[in-house]
Parts: sequence; structure tokens; C-alpha cells
Amino acid sequence: MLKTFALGGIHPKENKLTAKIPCEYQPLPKEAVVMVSQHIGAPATVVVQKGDEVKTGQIVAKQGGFISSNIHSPVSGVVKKIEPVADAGGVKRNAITIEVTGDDWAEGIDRSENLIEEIKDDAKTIIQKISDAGIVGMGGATFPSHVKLMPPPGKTAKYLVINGVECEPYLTSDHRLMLEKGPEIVVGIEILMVALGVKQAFIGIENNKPDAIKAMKKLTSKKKGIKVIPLKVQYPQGGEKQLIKAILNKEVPSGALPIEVGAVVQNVGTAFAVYEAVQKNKPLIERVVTITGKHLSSPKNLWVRIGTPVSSLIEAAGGLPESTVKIISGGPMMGKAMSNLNAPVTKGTSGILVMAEPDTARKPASECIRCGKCVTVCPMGLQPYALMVYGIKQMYDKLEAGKVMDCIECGSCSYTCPANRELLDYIRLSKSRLGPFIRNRKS
Amino acid sequence: MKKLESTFINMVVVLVGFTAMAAAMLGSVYELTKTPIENARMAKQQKAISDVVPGFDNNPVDEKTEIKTDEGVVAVFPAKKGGVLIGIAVESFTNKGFSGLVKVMVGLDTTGTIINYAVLEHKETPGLGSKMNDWFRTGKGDIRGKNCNKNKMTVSKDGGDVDAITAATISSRAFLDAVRRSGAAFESYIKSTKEK
Amino acid sequence: MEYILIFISAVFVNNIVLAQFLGICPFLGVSKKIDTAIGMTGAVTFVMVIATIVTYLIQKTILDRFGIAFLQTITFILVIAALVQLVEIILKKVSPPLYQALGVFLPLITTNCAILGVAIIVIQKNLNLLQSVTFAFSTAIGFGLALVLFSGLREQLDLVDVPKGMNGTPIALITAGLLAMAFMGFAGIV
Amino acid sequence: MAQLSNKQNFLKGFIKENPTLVLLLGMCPTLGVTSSAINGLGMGLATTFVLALSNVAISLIKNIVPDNVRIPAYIVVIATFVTIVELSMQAYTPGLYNSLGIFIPLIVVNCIVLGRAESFAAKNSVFPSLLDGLGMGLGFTMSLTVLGALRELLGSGKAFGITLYPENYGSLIFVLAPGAFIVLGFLIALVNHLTKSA
Amino acid sequence: MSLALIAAASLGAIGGVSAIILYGAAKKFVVIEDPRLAEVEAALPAANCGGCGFPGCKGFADALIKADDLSELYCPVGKEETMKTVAAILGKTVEAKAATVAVVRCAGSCANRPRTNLWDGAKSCAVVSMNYSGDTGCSFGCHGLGDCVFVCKFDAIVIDEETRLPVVDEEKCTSCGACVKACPNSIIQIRKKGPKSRRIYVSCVNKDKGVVAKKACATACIGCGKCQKICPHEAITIENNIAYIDDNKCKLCRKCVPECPTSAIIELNFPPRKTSEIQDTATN
Amino acid sequence: MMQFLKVSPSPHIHSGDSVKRNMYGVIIAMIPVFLMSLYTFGLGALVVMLTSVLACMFFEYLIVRFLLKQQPSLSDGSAIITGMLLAFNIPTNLPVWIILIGSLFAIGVAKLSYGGLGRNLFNPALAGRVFMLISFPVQMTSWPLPLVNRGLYIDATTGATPLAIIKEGLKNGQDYAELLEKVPSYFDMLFGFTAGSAGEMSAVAILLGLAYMLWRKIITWHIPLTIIMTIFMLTGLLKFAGAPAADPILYILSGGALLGAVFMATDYVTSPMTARGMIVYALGIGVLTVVIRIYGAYPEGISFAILIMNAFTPLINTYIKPPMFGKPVKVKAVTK
Amino acid sequence: MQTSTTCRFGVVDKIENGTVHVVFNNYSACSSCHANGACSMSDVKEKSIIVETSNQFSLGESVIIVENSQQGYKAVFLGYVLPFLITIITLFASYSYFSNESIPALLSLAMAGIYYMILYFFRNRIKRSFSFTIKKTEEIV
Ligand SMILES: Cc1cc2nc3c(=O)[nH]c(=O)nc-3n(C[C@H](O)[C@H](O)[C@H](O)COP(=O)(O)O)c2cc1C
Ligand SMILES: Cc1cc2nc3c(=O)[nH]c(=O)nc-3n(C[C@H](O)[C@H](O)[C@H](O)COP(=O)(O)O)c2cc1C
Ligand SMILES: Cc1cc2nc3c(=O)[nH]c(=O)nc-3n(C[C@H](O)[C@H](O)[C@H](O)COP(=O)(O)O)c2cc1C
Ligand SMILES: Cc1cc2nc3c(=O)[nH]c(=O)nc-3n(C[C@H](O)[C@H](O)[C@H](O)CO)c2cc1C
Ligand code: SF4
Ligand code: SF4
Ligand code: SF4
Ligand code: SF4
Ligand code: FES
Repeated sequence: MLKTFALGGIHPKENKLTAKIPCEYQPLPKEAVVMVSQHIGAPATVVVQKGDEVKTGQIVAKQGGFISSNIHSPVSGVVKKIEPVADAGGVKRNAITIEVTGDDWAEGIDRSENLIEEIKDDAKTIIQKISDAGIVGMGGATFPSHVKLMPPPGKTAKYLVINGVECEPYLTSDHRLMLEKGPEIVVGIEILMVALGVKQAFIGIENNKPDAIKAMKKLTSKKKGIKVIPLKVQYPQGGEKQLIKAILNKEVPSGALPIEVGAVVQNVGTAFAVYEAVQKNKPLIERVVTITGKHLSSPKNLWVRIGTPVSSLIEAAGGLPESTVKIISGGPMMGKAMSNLNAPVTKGTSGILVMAEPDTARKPASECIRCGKCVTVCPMGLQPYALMVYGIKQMYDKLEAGKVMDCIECGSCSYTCPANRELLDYIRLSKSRLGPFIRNRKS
Repeated sequence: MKKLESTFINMVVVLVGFTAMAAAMLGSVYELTKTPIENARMAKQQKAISDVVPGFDNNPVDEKTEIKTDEGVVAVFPAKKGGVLIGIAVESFTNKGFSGLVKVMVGLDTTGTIINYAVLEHKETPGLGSKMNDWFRTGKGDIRGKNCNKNKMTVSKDGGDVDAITAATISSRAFLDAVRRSGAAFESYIKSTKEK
Repeated sequence: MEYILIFISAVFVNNIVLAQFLGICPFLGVSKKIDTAIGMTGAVTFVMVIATIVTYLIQKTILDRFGIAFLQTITFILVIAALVQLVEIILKKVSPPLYQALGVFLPLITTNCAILGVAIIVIQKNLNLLQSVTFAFSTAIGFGLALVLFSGLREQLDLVDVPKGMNGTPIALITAGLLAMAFMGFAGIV
Repeated sequence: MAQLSNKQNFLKGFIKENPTLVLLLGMCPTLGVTSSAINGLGMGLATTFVLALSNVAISLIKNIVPDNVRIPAYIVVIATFVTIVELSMQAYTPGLYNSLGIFIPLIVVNCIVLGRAESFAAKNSVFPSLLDGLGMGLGFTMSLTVLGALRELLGSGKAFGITLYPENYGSLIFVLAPGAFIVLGFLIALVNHLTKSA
Repeated sequence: MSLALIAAASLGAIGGVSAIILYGAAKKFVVIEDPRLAEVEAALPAANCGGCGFPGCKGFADALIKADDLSELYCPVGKEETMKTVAAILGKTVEAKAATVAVVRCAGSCANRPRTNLWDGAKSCAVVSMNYSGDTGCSFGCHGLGDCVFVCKFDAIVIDEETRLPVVDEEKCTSCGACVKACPNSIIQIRKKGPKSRRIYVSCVNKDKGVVAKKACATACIGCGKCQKICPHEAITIENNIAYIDDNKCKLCRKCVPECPTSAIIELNFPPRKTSEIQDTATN
Repeated sequence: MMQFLKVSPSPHIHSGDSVKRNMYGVIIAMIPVFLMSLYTFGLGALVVMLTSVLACMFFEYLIVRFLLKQQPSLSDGSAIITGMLLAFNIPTNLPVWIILIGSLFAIGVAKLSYGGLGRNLFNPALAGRVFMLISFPVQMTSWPLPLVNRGLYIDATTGATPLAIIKEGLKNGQDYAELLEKVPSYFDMLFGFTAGSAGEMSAVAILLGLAYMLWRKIITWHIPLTIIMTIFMLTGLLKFAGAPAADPILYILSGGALLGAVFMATDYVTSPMTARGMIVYALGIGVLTVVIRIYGAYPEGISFAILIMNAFTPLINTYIKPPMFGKPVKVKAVTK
Repeated sequence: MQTSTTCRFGVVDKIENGTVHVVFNNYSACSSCHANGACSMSDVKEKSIIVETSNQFSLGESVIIVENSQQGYKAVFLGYVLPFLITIITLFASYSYFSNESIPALLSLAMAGIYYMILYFFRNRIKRSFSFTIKKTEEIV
């Protein structure tokens, strides 16, 4: 029996259309729009001015707090404006717009392809380099990575878990990365192990990527302490709590972080970025984006510079099909629907999914028939049907008692509900209302 | 008039006064209704007896005797005309009803043949078990003229001679149980009078 | 065995609320929260038992002895009212914080028809003391069972939108009716 | 609160402040004795008697009762009348007395009686109190009779013992416990609907 | 009559004991049972809406009785009348408060505000707001999904099918403020009802710059300041590209209304203007 | 591309499961049961089924449309299920007017008083059935004999159900072995050739339906299996202890145990939501069924048992939660 | 078991160093019925609690008293359930020893009295395990 997590979970159709398509490079955009907040936490502070000339890899916005991250120019050119730009959801947020003149890289960045295996730096330097390079979690959460590498006092990391699960349907960026940049990822993992001071690392990969499992197994066969763990396909195995349960058989307590059980989870993309930052001094200005959808003429995996407008990716994949009704940044289970195609790619953009009607339409919701299917699939053991009603009726004490804040927003409940109830929509709303209150009370 | 203050003395006096007054008043009402209540109870019994063994001229209630049966005590009221026993009324009961106790008055002539019966008390379901009030005087359920010793006083389902109330076999069995008890009482009553 | 039968009968078969129609007011009034319903059950059980013991004593030692049984109603109601107050006074005296906690948690216990009803029924049925007490606490538990079940059902109802005209008492009564119907299944067990 | 006229005092109990259907008081007898119209009527009248007389008595004595023993004193008054009713019914209508059973002594704790005593008789003079008691009592009687008639009709095809359709077609459940709750539930819903739309 | 005597004696004794216990109880628990509580509660509308800031009418009645000063307490449902009645019961006085009503400050009907997207999620304005800027170019305007309608206990607010904007029924609205709390975009405001229900307000909350706002919605306030200039009573302020009319200062002179180039200022319940300066103002 | 891009929160895909799919799935699962009842009882089964289903749909439409003033959603199929199950639960010679009253009660009182699908607290079909049983005990307890008079509807000859025979007999102190003579063979019971309600007798057909529903993932095994196991074990135990009981297999094959366990106790709306909750619920049903069958006045207890446990469902849902992921971190109790 | 809370509405009555006295009305069971105005069987009693709090409250301010159910259950257990058990056990145990019914009855009532007396000796222990929180009425949760 393959390992997997214990509670709930679903198995949507995988639709990994681009699993066999190697990554290509997306040409530079004419104008790069660099969002000032591409991560969880405080927005970065802009350090350039309108009219400044910037080089590729040059820092343009500095960490604006402990939980924050540097931002570098993905291209070389001239800063055209620094003002709010509509993001994927149409909400205006501060951004630096750079008119692209070329690809002139800043000093000190090693752009060669050769693999540097030897790790020279100590933990402190590594973390500093990661912080400088503006690396954030590439698994979607975009949590500044250096913060994760500094466990709070009293807690020590024992295991590094590398998340190569990519349980979202359609997306293949991590899959391709493991196939194409395997050696670099392995070095990245070793760097992370040094940074954390841990002896053991596990790479979790779902069984629907046998080639990646094989490749990573081969690469790690000689490495002590790194182990590839094939996992049964089950959404949301990529959720860090679920992954830890699957691999380490430990449950992260309610309301706590993985470090509580001695684990740190990093995405394979993050590991790659770490390799580049530490060994090559290269900041995070580029990532793999899967551009996919059943009706696209040529779905692809692309290396894209941050700041490239999403519309140009869609062009690269053959243009927007007639039947399109929804465009999603990310996967179909957790991604955000876009209302603005001119929004730029950010550090967290793992894929662009173009969807047509029968696959994505929401059916009108009806009364809950109390079938309990949402309870069965919830990987956190919550009672989504009840949380939704408590949310609508604003019964905050029940929401709290029902552990609404534990919801990982995986969407399994909404996905399953036969009455098409908008469970997660309301749960998310309740979380956003209750969250500040609970935090207030703690402080 | 000003309201009385809630002092301890006031309160005790008022409450004691009221209760005493109330009690006195009730005492007199009780005295007044005592006889009617007694009469009502008597009348009911009398009526039940005369319904089941008509034609007596004595006061059977006065001549009541109690007979011990296997499952408790039943009351026997001898009905006499001109001093001659014309039959007895047995106040019999059973606990086997659908909802427990069922009390019946059964009239038997001197041979033990059932003259008539009256249900005195029951808690059976209205519309079902409650049909016993009339059922056993009609059609195949009729027990009048049957004799507890000669006829099989059980429901036909159990091989007896009496048809049960539709969908209320339990009540019917209970009823017949009470009737059989009256038959038994009749036997021992006759025996005891003969001994005398 | 006899006591077990009394218990089963009072709790399930002749449930005080669902079959005897006593204590309907608190049944409809205190059944909005499961917690309160459970708490009330505990309180009512105690009060009912104590009240039964006391009224039983009074009936046997005073009313019957002096042939003034017709004063039953008036005596019982007075005694029960005073008793409920007495328990409160004692509790307050014994431990104010405990008393406060109860006050926040529970509504007041009043002399509703259930308590008086039980006191009268045990006399009517001619039960002995032990039977009476068994009957009293079984009845209280039956009351509690109905109350707790009903509060669960009502908490559930709070989460759905019942048609406007039916909302509130009507739907509560219909639910009680269906519950009573279900409980008829226990018929005949004792 | 505006003073009500005598007529209003009398009439309010029928619809506007009907104790059972609008105020939802005295649910136990309402549900317990209404298996037939006659029982409902009898119970209603017994309650009316107690209600009217105790209202009168209480409005007479209201000033000589200290506040703190108000409730027990009223209870004594009410219980007295209840006992009188009890004894009289036992004597003169034994049949009805038997079918109403325990609910007769329980008039004592019927919220309507004490409620009226407290909120009306204790504040008003004798005549309005009498009217109030009568009105409330008759309102109570009316709803009990209606409920009883409905249940009897649905359950056994009769009303006041008069057969309106063959008994075999009646749904027995309506004369049993569940029927009481259900019929009352729908009756209250209906009254809500009528009074709201009116 | 000896029975009556025995009865009187025993019941008298029981009564006496009860009296003592009850006296004790009465001393222990001040049975406040303020007779005014029931009266005050009866005077309240029994809507239990919480608009007064108390849990239900009973709570409010309690607070009313305990409060020395009623000026902080107000029942938005019963309004003046109720407060006066209550004050009369309690022998206190209340100051008159100006009648208020809920006002929807968005005129972005389907006609005025072209749609750019189609919302396909839960039918809740709060959910929309949390996820993106809304169906139209204006990210400040009404989402039209009726969170305000859902919370109104008085059926005083409905979504107009055609404009997809909420409409407040002046008669039914008690200005309890529930809708104000519910609206994620803070579009609804409790404003003075005004004499004869006449009132003037800027029906827009778009903080974007004029050009952007105008592009998103034909009737957006563009913050041009013309109204501010013409107002003789200094009732209008402009902040964040949006004009705001202070209902305490506004004298309802109606000068600003025709001045607005985008008809963002709304006048309600006024008689028609005499002169030809009437523009096609979106009334109501 | 469509005119406007749609926007919604995630998830953007759906399993495709729907209320309809589940409801029609149940209907399909009941077809074999219906066919067996047709074979066994003939015309009566047909008349009863048609009346009941049509009446339920008709009342649902009428009440929703004119009393609740909403759009009727007959197509969700739940009224059909209620109708079919109601028909399965009554003798096939029941007069039409009783079925009409029963359907009205099931749909009008037990379901639509609460607002309809998903809101009711008690199983509508069972509420309807128990209503009829209590209201019309005579008609509800005279069962047509199987395989004879299949062309007749009202006038078919009647007999007692195996459970009734056993109950009557044992209560009367008859010998169990002697009673067994009167009871149909296991084979007959397996295929439903005994007197009883239209749908309750054919164990094979019901199990077929169960297999279908399990396969389509409409229901899980927890409720049916637990009920059956509980009945089996408890009757075995009681019999062993000397209670007036028949043998366990007979208790499972006869009466409505299987029908109830498979189709009625599993009703989503009125059963608990979690697996553990379902087991508790089913255990309760099993125990109550046995208690009523052996000690109660009714020969069959599963209807009452399910209704009683329906009342427990909200409590079960409140107190039996799904196993939560991760125990909460211990926060030191803040004592003041 | 889920932790839920009971909330009641009260008014600040007295403030002393660190403690706040809050009075609230306790209504009887039937008073949640909407006709309590007409029915005074529904007793009202004023009860007060003392809360230790560091928050600022002013005299006459309306507050919400919060008690968690666990504590409520505990109070019910100590106040009612335990004496009930003691009474009934005494009764059953002593019943067969006496020919007169009154003695076991009185005995069991006396035991309940003794129980309360014992409880009285533990009152300081008990005090420590009951506490409330009060909140301003504006707070939603
Ligand atoms: C429901 C859910 C599914 C997720 N799926 C994945 C996934 O497939 N792959 C992944 O790398 N991270 C996934 N994540 C994010 C992880 O929980 C976690 O944030 C990440 O692996 C941490 O690594 P990072 O900081 O390097 O991104 C998922 C999170 C959630 C809540
Ligand atoms: C609500 C209800 C009340 C019942 N009351 C009685 C009753 O009072 N007496 C009785 O014998 N059977 C009563 N029964 C019927 C029994 O449960 C049982 O069906 C019957 O006694 C045996 O059936 P049979 O008489 O048709 O053989 C009642 C049934 C129901 C549903
Ligand atoms: C045997 C069978 C009969 C069905 N009958 C109906 C029907 O009468 N009406 C209906 O709307 N759906 C019926 N369905 C369900 C449909 O096949 C389909 O699942 C449903 O209509 C799809 O609903 P949607 O369009 O809302 O997704 C039936 C399904 C089966 C298997
Ligand atoms: C598995 C399953 C079982 C069902 N069982 C019943 C049933 O026993 N009785 C019934 O009236 N409806 C049943 N329904 C239909 C529907 O859930 C029921 O009418 C609702 O209780 C009405 O709100 C069932 C539906 C499903 C999916
Ligand atoms: S979205 Fe939240 S509630 Fe829903 S299944 Fe996932 S974790 Fe559970
Ligand atoms: S899956 Fe949907 S219908 Fe089923 S219980 Fe959950 S919310 Fe209700
Ligand atoms: S419209 Fe708003 S303010 Fe007016 S009554 Fe409704 S919710 Fe209250
Ligand atoms: S006013 Fe606010 S709450 Fe009302 S519909 Fe518009 S956005 Fe929603
Ligand atoms: S009448 Fe109120 S509890 Fe019975």
C-alpha cells in the first residue's frame, strides 16, 4: 500500500495535459509589471523611482518587515511608473511598471548552466542569501522562505519535506521541473538541509508521476538522508499538514505550524530557487508556469519572467479559444479566477488554466440534503455543511468551536457537494471575519 | 387603602389567615359534597349491577362479598329477588389490557351463564380497545348467554368461541381474562354459599 | 424488576410530556439549547424527587390521618412552592459562586404542572414510598429525555429556513407530535 | 397602557389575547383533555369558573396582601376554588370528572389563572376583574372546544358525539397524543396567518 | 364542623411554615420584578432586532429601567413614539431625535455601469468583495446580491430587478442599521430622513480618480468640486475624489443637484422644479 | 470566448454529483423490489404504488406551489422516493383513500411543514406509514397472501406476516417449534413469497438494491450493515438468554428490517453525517427494533425505531464529530 | 464534547477594586415564551454575580455575562445531581430496615441536608472553580 494521509480527500480527474511537454522559454514582455506585494506578509518597500534604469536581477523593492520579501527587476529597462495596477482580481495594488529595453543582468549573477554541487556556505549565509534573493514558497502559499528556515526559539526542525506532490489537476510545473532540473533540486535540498541543520529529507511525489519518481530516486540514490516517497494519488496531498501526515505519520496540531512536529515543508520549485540563489546568486525573477486547458491549441510549460502579462502567455499557447468562460491563475481546486488578463505573472503563479463551460460552470445551489459527503471528504475533519450555515447566520461562537480556522481551503467540500452548495465561499468569508477577532484576543 | 407592608408578622398572619380560611371553607364544601360524591359512586355501581343482572329487589352493594381468586380479589354482589338469589354481579378485572388495568362488571345467572356485562374502567385506545364497551354484545363477539365453564371463553384466534375486536386482540384477550375471572369467582361464591 | 418496569414505563411508554401532556410549558420554553436542556433535567430530577418525598409524607402523616385528603391540591401546591424556594436559599447560603453559576446557566425552576402532577399521581396510584420516588425520578428522566431530544431537534431547525407561517411554535408542536408518534412504538412494552 | 372598556376587557380573551392560540398559555390542559369536544368544553368551563371567581376574590383582597407573599396567597385562593370545582364535579358530573382526571387539580398551576390574577386582578377593581376572568376563560373554553371538536372530527368522524361521517374513516391518531400536538400546531399556524393578514 | 377545624389547623400550619420560608426567600432574593419591566417591554415593538445595541427587547427594557439617563438609549424601530411612551412609564424625559432612514449611496445601475465580468460564486456581496473587485469596472459600488436585504428584519429593503440596486422602503425602514453593518462596501448610510422625507445626497462611493470612475460608471462622482463651490452652506466636502454632503449642514436648497455633471447627487421627494434647469436626474 | 469571463472563488471544478443523481439512483435501486412485489402480489402492488407515488408528487406540487408559494422542484425525485417507499411499507390491499391520507401526512406534515427536502427532521415515508398504522390499524395489519389472487386488489385473501405469527404465538405461550411450522421457509422469505408489505419481503431484491447503491457510492455500508448485525446479534443473545424470541435469521429476513435498513434508515436528511455517528444511529435502530419486536405491542418495530433515532440524529451530529485532524495545542488554562 | 457558552445580559451594579458586581434577571422556564407579560407564573428573580476583571467597566453599563457550559454542568452536578443521588440511594438503602415509611423518607431528606452542609465546608474550594467573564455589549463574539 502506498502512503497517503488518513482523513478525507478526493480524486478529481487529473487532466495533466502538459505532463510530457518540456518547458520552453517565454520571450521577454514589452513592459513588465512587478507587483510590490507578491507574497504573504508586509508589502515590500519600493527603492527605485520613476525614470530609474534597472538591470535584470537588480533589487527594486526591499523587504518591508520580518515576514516580507525582496523584489527584483525581472528585466532590464526603465521604470515607467509606480502606481496601483489592477491585479488578477481587478483590485488595484501598488506595482512597478518597467519598460523593457533588453536583458542586461546585474553584476555577480552566474547565468551559466553548469551544476555546482559543492556547498560552501554555512546556514546563516544561506538563509541570508535566500532572503536577499526574495525567495518565497513556490507551492502557492508564497510565504517568504527564509522565515520558514528560522524556526522560532524552542523549536527545532528534524525533517525537511519536499513537496513534489502537485496534486492539483492540470498543473505540471513541478513535475516538469523535477524532470528537467532534478540535479539542481537535489543540491537545493541539500542546501536547505544545511540551512535547517536536519539530517533527513523526504521528497513526496504522487504516483501519477512515475517518471519523476524514477528520476528523483536515481538522483538521490547516492545521497544520504534524502529519500523519495511515492504517494497514492489523493487531493489535497500537497497541503503541508496532509503531506506530513502521509510521509511522517504525524499530525500537526490544530492551529499550529509544521515545526510543532519538527517538520519544514518546501516545494520543489522553492528548492530549485534556493539552489539558484545560493550557488548562482540568482534572485527569484523567473518561474515555470503551466499554461493549460482542454480547449487551448497548444498547452505548454513555460519559463516566464515575473511581470509578464498573462495575456501574452495565452497567446503563446495558441490564443484564447472561443469557448472560454473562466481563466484561472493556479489550479482548478485552489486557483483564483481572473477578471483581468493584463495582470502580470507573480512569484506564486504556478499555472494559467483556461476553462470552458461544462467543466467549470457552477450549478445553482440548493438546500443541503445532509448527505454528509462534505464531512467525509474534508481532510481536516471539519463539518463544512454546518460551518457554512454558521457563517451565513454569523454564529461566531459555533464557528470557533467548529474549528473553522483549521480549514485549509482545499475546496474538497464544495467539489463534492451534490447540492452544489458554496461551502468554501462562506467558510472563507467566516475565516476572514473571525480571524482578526481571534488574533486580537490572543494579543 | 394602602397595601400592607411585607413585614414578617404581616406575612405570617396573612398567609396563616388565608390558609385557615380556605381550609375552613373547603371543609364545609367537602361536608356538603360528601354525600353526593358517595351517592354518585354508589349510583354508578348500582347502575352497573342492575345493567348486568336486572330484576333484583335487594341492595346487592350491601351484601357484597369478596372472593379471592388466583390473581387478586374480586367483589361479588349477589342479586336477590324476594330473598332468592337470581344471579350475581362480579366486579372483575385484569391487568393484561393494552394499557394495563381493565375493570368490568359481569352479570351471571345462577347457572353461571353470562347475562350481561359493563366495562367500568379501562385505558384502552379510543377506537380500538375501547370498542369493548359494546363489542361483546354484538355479532360473533357476543358473550351473553355463554357460560364460562361450558364455552371456551378465549378469542377464536386462540381457539376459543369469541371473536376478538378487529385489530384489538390484546384488549379482547384481556377482557375475556376478566370475564373468566368472574366465572371463577362465581364458582367459588356458589361453593361458599353452599357450604353455609 | 418492578422498579425497572416503572422506570421504562415513565421514561418511554408513558412519557410525561409526549403521552401525559404535563410540563409542556418548560418543554416548549427551555428547549432551545441542548446544554440548558441537560442542565434543567438534572435540576428538575432533584426537585421532583424531593417534592415527591415531602408531599408523600404530608399526605400520609397529615392529610390521610386527619381525613382531610380533599386539601391535597392546596397543600401540595403550597408545599412545593415553598420547597423550591427553600432549595434556592440553601444553595445560595451554601456556596454563592455555585449558586451564581447555576443562575447564569439555568432558568428558574418553577412549580409547573409536572411536579404537582407527579405528586398527585403517585397518591392516586396508591404507590408506596419507594415506588413513588422511582416513579418521580423516572418521570423526571423521561421529561429530560424529551427535553433534550427536542432541544437537539430545535437547534437543528434553527439552521434551516422553516416556512414563515410555520416558524416558531407551530413547527415546534408538529415536531413534538411526530416525536410523540415515534414514541408510540414503545406501546405495550410494559 | 390605555384603560380598556368593560367590553374590551371581556372580549379581548376571545381573539386578540386568546390564551391558548395567541398567548400559548396553559398548554398542558389544552393538549391533554381535548380528545373530544365535550371534554374541551368541560375543562374550559371549569377553568372559567376558577378564573372568574379567583379574579374577583383577588381583586377584593389585593390590598391586604403584603407583596412578598402575594404569590402564595393568590395560590391559596386559586387552589380553594379549584378544590371546590373538583369536589363539585366529583359529586355532580362524575363522568366528566373521570375523563378530565388529573387536569382538574392542575388548574392551580395553569399559567392563565395565576397570570390573570397577577397582571389584571391585582391591579383592577372587582367588576373589570370579573369580566376579564370570564372573557379569558371563555376564550380558553372556545379554543379548547374547537380543538376538541377538530380532533374528534378528524379522529372519529364525530363532533360532540354526533357522527358526521362513519367512524371507520377517521384517523385514529388525532384522538391520541401525537394528534393533539399536530392539530394544535396547525391551528396556531392558521391563527397566526389570519391575525397577521387581517 | 370539627373537620373544618382540623383542616383549618393543619392547613394553617402548613401555610405558616410556607410563609416563613417564603419570607426568607423574599429577603434573600430581592424579587425585583419591577412592575414597570412588563409595562416597558409591552411598550417596545418586540422586534428583537438588536438595533438598540441590546440583546432583544427585554434586555433593552431592563437597561431602560436601570438607566438614569435615557439619552444614550434609543429604539430605532419604535422611534420617538416608543421612547416617549417608555419615558412616560418611567417618569423620565427623552429628547427628540431626528428621524433617520437608510440611504443607498450607489446609482450604478446596469445601464449606468457596464458589466465586465460575471460573478459565478455564492450569492453574497461579502463573498464577492473578498474575492475581487466586482462585476463592473467600479470596485466600490454595489454588488447587488442583497446582503443588506438578507439582514433586514423588516423587509424594508429589496433589490430592484432592473437596476440591480437595493431600494429602501421609507415606510418600513426603522433605520436599525443592520444593513449598514452588512454591506461590505459601506454603501448604505443612516441619514436624516429630512422634512417631508426630503433629502439630498451623493449617490456614489467611488474613490477612483474622475476619469477612471467615469469610465466605470456613467453616474459616478468624479470629484470635480462644482457642487462644493456652489453650496452656500458649506455642507459639501470632497475627499478621496468623492463628494460628501453633511446632512447636519445641508439646508436642502437643491443648488448642487443640477450642478453635478454626472448627476451623482440625488434629491428625493421634492416637488418638481419650476425652471428648465432640471436635468435628467435619476430620482429615486 | 463568451462575452464575459466568469469569476468565482475556488474550487472551479465539481465532482458532478447531484441531488438528482442520488435520488434517481435510489429509485433505480428500488426497481427490483418493485418488480418482485408485482410478481408476488400482482395488481394490488401496482395500484398501491401508482396511487402512492402520484399522490406524493401531486401533494408536493400543490403545497409547494400554492401554500409555500415557491417553485416546485418535483424533478429532484425525493417525492417519488417517498411515494415508492410509502407503497413498499403498506399492504397491497390498502384502500386508495387511506393511501391518499397517508401521502398527505407524509408530504404535507412530515416534509413540507419544515420547508421541504433537506429540512425535515423525520423520515417522511415512515412518518406517513406510522401515521397510517396508528390511524387505521385494521386495514394496515391485514396482509394479502402472496402468489394468490394476483388479479385482485381489495378483496384478496389475507393472512398474517411471519413476525405477527411469531409474536402472537410466543405471547400466547405457544411452542416455538410449533410456530415455525406456520412460518414460511427461509427460501420463501429470501424471495419474498410471504404475506407482508409490498416491498419488505424480498430480501434478494433489496440486497440487489443495496449493492447498486453501494456501487454508485450513494450510501455507505455503515448504516445497513450495523443495523442488520445488531438485530442478528441481539436477537441471538436474547434468545440464548431465554427471551420469547425467534431465531436471528428469521428476524432479519422477515418484516421490514432489510427494507428499513437499506432504504429508509439511510435517508440522508434524517440520518447522521459522520461514519461514527451513523454507527451509533444504526446501533440504536437495531436495538430498538429488537426491543419493540420482542417486548412491544407491535410485531414490527423498525419503523418506530428509525423514527425514534431520527429524533436522536441532531444530538448525534452535535456530539459525535468527525475525527479532527490534529489535536489542539494545549494552551495553559488561564485561571483568574 | 463541544464547548459552548451561555450568555446573559446584565448591568454593572457595583465596582470594587478588581471586581465588578453584575446584576441580571433570571427568568423561569416559561418566560422564554412570548406571553410572559401575561403570565407571572414566570418568576423573575434578580441575581447577581461577582466577576474579577481587569477591563474597565462603568456603573450602570450593560454587559454580557458569559459562562461556559462545562462550568454550568459542574454547577448542576454539585447543586442538584449529587444531592439527588445521595437522597435516592439513602432511601433505597434504608427502606427495608424500617417498617414505617416516614423514617427513611426523613432520613433521606436529612442526608440531602448533610450533603449541603458538607458542601458548605468546601465552599472555598468550590469558589475557585467557578468564574465568569463579562463582555461589553458591542463585542460580537
Ligand atoms: C489544499 C492544498 C494543496 C496544496 N497543494 C500543493 C501542491 O500540490 N504542491 C505544493 O508544492 N504545494 C501545495 N500546497 C502548499 C503546501 O501546503 C505548502 O505551502 C508548500 O508545500 C510549502 O512549500 P513552499 O513554501 O516551498 O511553497 C498546497 C496547499 C494546500 C492548502
Ligand atoms: C395507537 C395504537 C393503539 C392500539 N391500541 C390497542 C388497544 O387498545 N387494544 C388492542 O388490543 N390493540 C391495540 N392496538 C393494536 C395492537 O398493537 C396490535 O396490532 C393488535 O392488538 C394485534 O393485532 P390483531 O388484533 O389484528 O391481531 C393498538 C395499535 C395502535 C397503533
Ligand atoms: C433512470 C433515470 C431516470 C431519470 N429520470 C429523470 C427525470 O425524470 N427527470 C430529470 O430531471 N432527471 C432524470 N434523471 C437524471 C438525469 O439522468 C440527469 O442526471 C439529470 O437530469 C442531470 O441534471 P442536470 O442537467 O441538472 O445536471 C434520471 C436518471 C436516470 C438514471
Ligand atoms: C439513500 C436515500 C434514502 C432515502 N430514504 C427515504 C425514505 O426512507 N423516506 C423518504 O420519505 N424519503 C427518502 N429519501 C428521499 C429524501 O431524502 C427524503 O424525501 C427527504 O427526507 C425529504 O426531505 C431517500 C433518499 C436517499 C438518497
Ligand atoms: S475547504 Fe476546508 S472545510 Fe472544505 S474540505 Fe477543505 S479543509 Fe475541509
Ligand atoms: S455535501 Fe452538500 S448536501 Fe451533503 S451534507 Fe455537505 S453541504 Fe449538505
Ligand atoms: S433597511 Fe436597513 S436600516 Fe432600514 S430597517 Fe432594514 S436593515 Fe434596518
Ligand atoms: S448595498 Fe451593499 S449589501 Fe446591499 S446589495 Fe449592494 S453591495 Fe450588497
Ligand atoms: S400548563 Fe404550563 S407546564 Fe403544564
